[in-house]
Amino acid sequence: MILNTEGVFSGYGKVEVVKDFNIQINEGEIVSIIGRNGVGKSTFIKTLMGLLKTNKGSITFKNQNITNVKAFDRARGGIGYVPQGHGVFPTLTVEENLLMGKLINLQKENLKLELVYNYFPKLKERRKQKAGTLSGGEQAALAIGRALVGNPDLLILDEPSEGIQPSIVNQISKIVNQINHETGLTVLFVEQNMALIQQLSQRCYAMDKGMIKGEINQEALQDYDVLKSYLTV
Amino acid sequence: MKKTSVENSTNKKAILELKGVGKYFGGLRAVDNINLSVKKGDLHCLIGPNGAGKSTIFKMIMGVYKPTSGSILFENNAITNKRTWDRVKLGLSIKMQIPGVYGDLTAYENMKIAAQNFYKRREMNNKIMELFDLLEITNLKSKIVNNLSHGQQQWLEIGMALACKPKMLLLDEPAAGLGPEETNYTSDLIRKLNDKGLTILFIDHDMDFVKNIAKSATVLHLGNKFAEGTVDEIASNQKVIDIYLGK
Amino acid sequence: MSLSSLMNQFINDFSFLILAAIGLAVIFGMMKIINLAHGEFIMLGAYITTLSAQAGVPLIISIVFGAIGVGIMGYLIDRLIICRLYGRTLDSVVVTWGISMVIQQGMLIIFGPSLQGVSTPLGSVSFAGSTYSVYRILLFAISIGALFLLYLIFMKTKFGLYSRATMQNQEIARSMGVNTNRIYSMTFSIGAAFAGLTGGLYAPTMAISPTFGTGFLMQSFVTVIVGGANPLIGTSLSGGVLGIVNSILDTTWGTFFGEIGLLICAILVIRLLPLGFSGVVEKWFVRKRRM
Amino acid sequence: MVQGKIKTENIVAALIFFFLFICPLFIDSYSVLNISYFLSMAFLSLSLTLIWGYCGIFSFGQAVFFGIGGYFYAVLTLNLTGTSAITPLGLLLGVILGGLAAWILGYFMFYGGVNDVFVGLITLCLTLVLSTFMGQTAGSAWNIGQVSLGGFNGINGIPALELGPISLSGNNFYYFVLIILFVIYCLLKLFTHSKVGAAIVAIRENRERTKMFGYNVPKIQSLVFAAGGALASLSGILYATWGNYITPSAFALSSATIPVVLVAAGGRKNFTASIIFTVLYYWFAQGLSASGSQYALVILGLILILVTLFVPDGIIVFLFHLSDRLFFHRESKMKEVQEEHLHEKNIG
Amino acid sequence: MKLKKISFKGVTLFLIFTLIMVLALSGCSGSSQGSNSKTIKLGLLEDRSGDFSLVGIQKYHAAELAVDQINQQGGLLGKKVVLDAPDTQSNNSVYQQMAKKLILQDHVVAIMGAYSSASREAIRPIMDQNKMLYFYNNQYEGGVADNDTFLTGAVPEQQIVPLMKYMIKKFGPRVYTIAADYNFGQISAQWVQQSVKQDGGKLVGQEFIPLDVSQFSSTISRIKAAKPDVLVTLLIGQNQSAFYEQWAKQGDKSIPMASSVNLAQTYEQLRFAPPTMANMYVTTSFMQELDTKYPGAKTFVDAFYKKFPHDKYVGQEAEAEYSGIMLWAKAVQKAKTTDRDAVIKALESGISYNGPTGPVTIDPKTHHVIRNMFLVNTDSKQKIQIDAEYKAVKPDWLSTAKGVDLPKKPQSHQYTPLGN
Repeated sequence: MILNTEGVFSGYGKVEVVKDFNIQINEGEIVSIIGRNGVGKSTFIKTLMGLLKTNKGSITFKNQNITNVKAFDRARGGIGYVPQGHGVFPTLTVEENLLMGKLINLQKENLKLELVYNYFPKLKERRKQKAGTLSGGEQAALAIGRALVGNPDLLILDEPSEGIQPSIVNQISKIVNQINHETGLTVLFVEQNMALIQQLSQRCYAMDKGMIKGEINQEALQDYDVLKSYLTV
Repeated sequence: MKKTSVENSTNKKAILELKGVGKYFGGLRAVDNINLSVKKGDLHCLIGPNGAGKSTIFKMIMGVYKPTSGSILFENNAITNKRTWDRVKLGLSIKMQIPGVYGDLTAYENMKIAAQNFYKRREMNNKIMELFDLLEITNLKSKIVNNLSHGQQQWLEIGMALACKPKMLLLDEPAAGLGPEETNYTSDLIRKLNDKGLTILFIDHDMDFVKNIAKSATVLHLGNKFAEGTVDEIASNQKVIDIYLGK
Repeated sequence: MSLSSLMNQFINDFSFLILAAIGLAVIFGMMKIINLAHGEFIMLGAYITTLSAQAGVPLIISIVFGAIGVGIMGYLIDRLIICRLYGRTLDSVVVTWGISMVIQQGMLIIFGPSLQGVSTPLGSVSFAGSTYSVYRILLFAISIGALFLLYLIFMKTKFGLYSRATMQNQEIARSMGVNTNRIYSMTFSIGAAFAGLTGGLYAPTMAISPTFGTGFLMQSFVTVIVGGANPLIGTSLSGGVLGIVNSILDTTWGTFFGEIGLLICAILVIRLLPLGFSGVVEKWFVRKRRM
Repeated sequence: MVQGKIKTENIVAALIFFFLFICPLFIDSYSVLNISYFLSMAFLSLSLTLIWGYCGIFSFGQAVFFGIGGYFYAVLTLNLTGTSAITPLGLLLGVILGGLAAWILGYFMFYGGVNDVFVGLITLCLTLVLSTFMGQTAGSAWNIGQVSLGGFNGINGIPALELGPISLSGNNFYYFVLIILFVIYCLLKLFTHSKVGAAIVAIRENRERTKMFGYNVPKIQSLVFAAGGALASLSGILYATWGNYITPSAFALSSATIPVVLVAAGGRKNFTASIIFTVLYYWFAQGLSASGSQYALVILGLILILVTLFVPDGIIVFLFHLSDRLFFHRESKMKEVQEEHLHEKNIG
Repeated sequence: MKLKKISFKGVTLFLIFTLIMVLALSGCSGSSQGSNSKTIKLGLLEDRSGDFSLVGIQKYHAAELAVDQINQQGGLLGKKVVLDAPDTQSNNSVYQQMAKKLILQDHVVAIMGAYSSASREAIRPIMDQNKMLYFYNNQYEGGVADNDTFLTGAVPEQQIVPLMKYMIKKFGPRVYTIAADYNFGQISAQWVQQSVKQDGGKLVGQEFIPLDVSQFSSTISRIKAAKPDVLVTLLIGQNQSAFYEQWAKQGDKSIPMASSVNLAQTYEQLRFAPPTMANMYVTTSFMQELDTKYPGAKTFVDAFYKKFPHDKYVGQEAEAEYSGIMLWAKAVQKAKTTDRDAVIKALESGISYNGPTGPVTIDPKTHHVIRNMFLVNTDSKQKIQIDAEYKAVKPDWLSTAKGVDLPKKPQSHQYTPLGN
């Protein structure tokens, strides 16, 4: 098991958004957390990354309790993160954005710049360009590339499909799948885009009102209606 | 652009019209040449995936952003160059996506801020109480807003928008982050308001919620108008389902 | 007025504006902290330089000492005080005001109201009918060099990359493994070191006293305001433009108009281009690339 | 609004005003004079509390209006000495002029979309422009009527206020200032509960949203800024009549910063707190200065640093909340705010 | 947990507050008793912090020395003299507050002090209102005629007039003036203008510089273009001191500089490395370098450094402060009381005392002092040379040109050469 959360509570100020969250992810898995807008998916991801304080419960990553570890040390410990809305640094160039991923996973040999350029040739073409001038799809690719550069043990994606065209969503899901196959990278992503959920996840947690409502396996995932019931109440 | 049945089926006057409206942020094309017309008494919905440009359109209607191109008409008057507060005084009112309530004040004080511009002192209190009753949140009136739940804040903000004597109400994701019961309550509320004759334009991307209440809808995708029609037409449009679910 | 005297005045004004502003610009631009103790940092640089020069250290090394010393002190001040104020721009005004009071009066208590100065090195050269002080020309060169150093630090080093990323979005930078608090401390320290450098450079040219820094304050703030958030583009552009405005007004109508001209310039720029020169340049840059 | 509920504040305010009204009975004439000086400066803090604390406009320029008031009063009354009733008229016109100047500046800024820290920067520059300009008016070219502006030496011998036959000096001046302060304090308290009062709090909390409730935000901001200018101008006039003197140092960077520091350290959203802290500060600073201790400025600086670090909402406001909690068992909002601060710090 | 936090904060606050109270109370109570039967309280307002502390601390120390010496010789009228000396922090508003405090609360018998003209003008009306005897012991731009005020520093007719006469005669008629753009600079420049006219010279340029300007290239080229024989510098403060270094490098060092404030007041010859201040001519009533030639000066300087071994200079204003206090003490002894009217009467009797550089005598008509003046210059190593000595120079411009006679015609006004 690479990631384990036990009874995690968190939120903003007094408002508790995530309640009693338990998930387990094994090495090499691609797991998704699905749910409508505002159910607390991103809050949970931010808690995982250490950007929000865990009010209660514990988070274990690679058999180490990281509940009180600071965000930057979690990244250095091997978590690659693709924030919601991609979160590229707009006035940094594409290459500089990619270099930002260097600190991820300090233990492992890293800086797989060429690898990322292989996956996303567009980024190589535009590597001297400011990231703010890229299209939505290119920004998504850049954000994922940035997390991959550091060779993480766990890749966390927060709504990678947001604001990009279906063709690019497909492309992204292909590439993530490919990396998972080739390197055994563990992936956790939150999403409400059904296509991406179906294409990518091997297993899935459904989330509502800050809590886990159920676990869906790969077969059930292909059932349109089951999925829809979780996404569109 | 496909002619829709809505435009033909009614002969009511348009209350709000967007003509060729576009908005660019630096190089990013958020909204591209949109034409949109909302009729008086309509309950119309803008749907589309995240990043489709819905909120940008709302902000242009309210005058937060100035369109890069095109013009906006409200009751046949061009309002493209009017300041926000003048639009509100003409009868446009909005509930924002992130609740725009004043967290440090009580619910009543929040309502007062909205209402005092439109009602005389004596009427104001009655009106506020009336709105609290309508929203069924009278018991919350002296609570500090930061201590209210997300749903309660959403309803309070709808109440505040209603306190501005609107002819037309814009709602940006009124049901976002609400539980099923709260969502039902919100859809009932919106229908009730529309039945009273208030024109409502709202944003949501929850198809079921939209189907439940809207009479007609416009689908936006990547800043462009993708489809328009009655809700049933939209819901059965395979292309819409595809983009909406990301196929 | 002759072109050569205009040139002479411009060289002085430009270097003075750039050097006065550069440390402040780094701290304001990167951290959004309005450092009212900036003048005192400059003064400390001048003291360290003068004291070590008097102790027999060569002037050029003394100036480096000044920069390093103030840099270290800036780091300590950040760790002790400023780090509790990240994101509280207005509280930082009060606190740095307090810091400036403590430093200024502290120096008066320790070293008394004045210090014997060191002499300005190097002589002068004549060119096109005008005499130029070699040290002043050197200051001009150093001011450009300081901008270049700023460029190297923030554009060519890992630290620079992380700090620019932190400035844009500290949360995401943090989740990329950047210790943002450390970046802030380093940035504050670098800003302070630049202020110390300025103090050291001007120490041989002015009387040394605890109020040494007040003479830089107005010019530094005006330059930063006109320049905008990006310390590199902003400072160099506004140093250039304000230097031209000031030297032209100064040589044609006299020093008073040069002075007032600077301030009027600043007011107009905030009203018309609230993001300063660097804001305009960055926007233009994005647009151009897009096309 | 919420502040109105704080019990300690009201009790303390009542006690303080009561004490101020009776204290000339048992303190010496010098102290009376001195307190009237502190109270004159309190208007400056009130003006900043109004525009910054309540409306969210951060200004470094209150010293500008302070100086405008002082200089206008000086020039007018010195030109027309002997004219009866000129001094109260000068006071009135000076206040109006200060308000007008602020309104023009506000119009220039707020309608142009200048906000937040940029307002602070513009007003800072304006302060510097005026101090540079007034500093060089020593020459005989700079006369207005019979009055020379006097450059750095300023204008001397400014007449004291006269209300008909009563010359306002000593205790008379004290009570005059105190009554105005009391009236304005009450008016401000009422104002914050009024329609516009609610609107300015709304603007402070969320400018964009408030526009969407139909408020002409730049207009309201300009008006509040004008009111702040008028108050600062009043402060300047009272200062000028107190010392019969005004100089360009009224515009200097340090004079511009002091009100900001006082209001921030006392509690910027609270009129009572800013009055109390202003009086305490001046009293304390004067005591240190009189002691001749060379550590005076060091101590003052350290206090400002400590207060800002440990009680970010202002020391007086913090004490109000503390006492509310202790004596009235009232749940304080303060706690949440503080915890959020801690929160932010702990992460990262 | 929450309670703990609060109480910790409470304790911190309590500490801060107690600190404030204790300090403020001790600050106030320490000086709140008036003169009693055993002591005579003398008020002193000098800047011991801020911009003017460079001179303010010298003057404060000179005053302490004077009071010490008076007390060693048995005090005044059998009582000890006590200095009541708040720190005015180079802030005119503090000057006003402290002047009022000294008069109304501490009941001092006389007040000495103030450095800048602005500070003097801030407190002079307060002295007049309260009928307080006031000594302004500082070189200044001249022209103050005030019944309650005695001015023991040098004035333009003692400094600028002989200086310009000397310079024009020695170097030539073309004079260029640069002056700080405020009262002292403006009025002194008027004096230069007038002297140049009287001595048959020609003013080829005059420029006023705002106090925060520190870049002088355009000024220097203007000066060089005008080709003056004499450059008069009336510059003040931190920023303007940068002029000398720029002049030394870019200007024409063969043009002699003349000033009434440099060297003797703010000892640039010691603070600046040579040859920045070389070739400068100054008229002064005192500077510590005079001790090589005048035994009185040596006694004074030695006594000063014995008491304050860490000080760096004893200049013109320190001597003026010392002389002011000595003259007042002598007047008190003569009047046999500290009562204001009697002391003024004694002072107006033309009282005189033997100062460090010779007799210092009150001129009854103008309340200024008659004293010896010295014209000095700096060589290339910034060593001081004494060029000329003027015996008992009278401060008579007010009485001859403006008809001032204070004992007969009481008034309170500052005259300027070109104004009224």
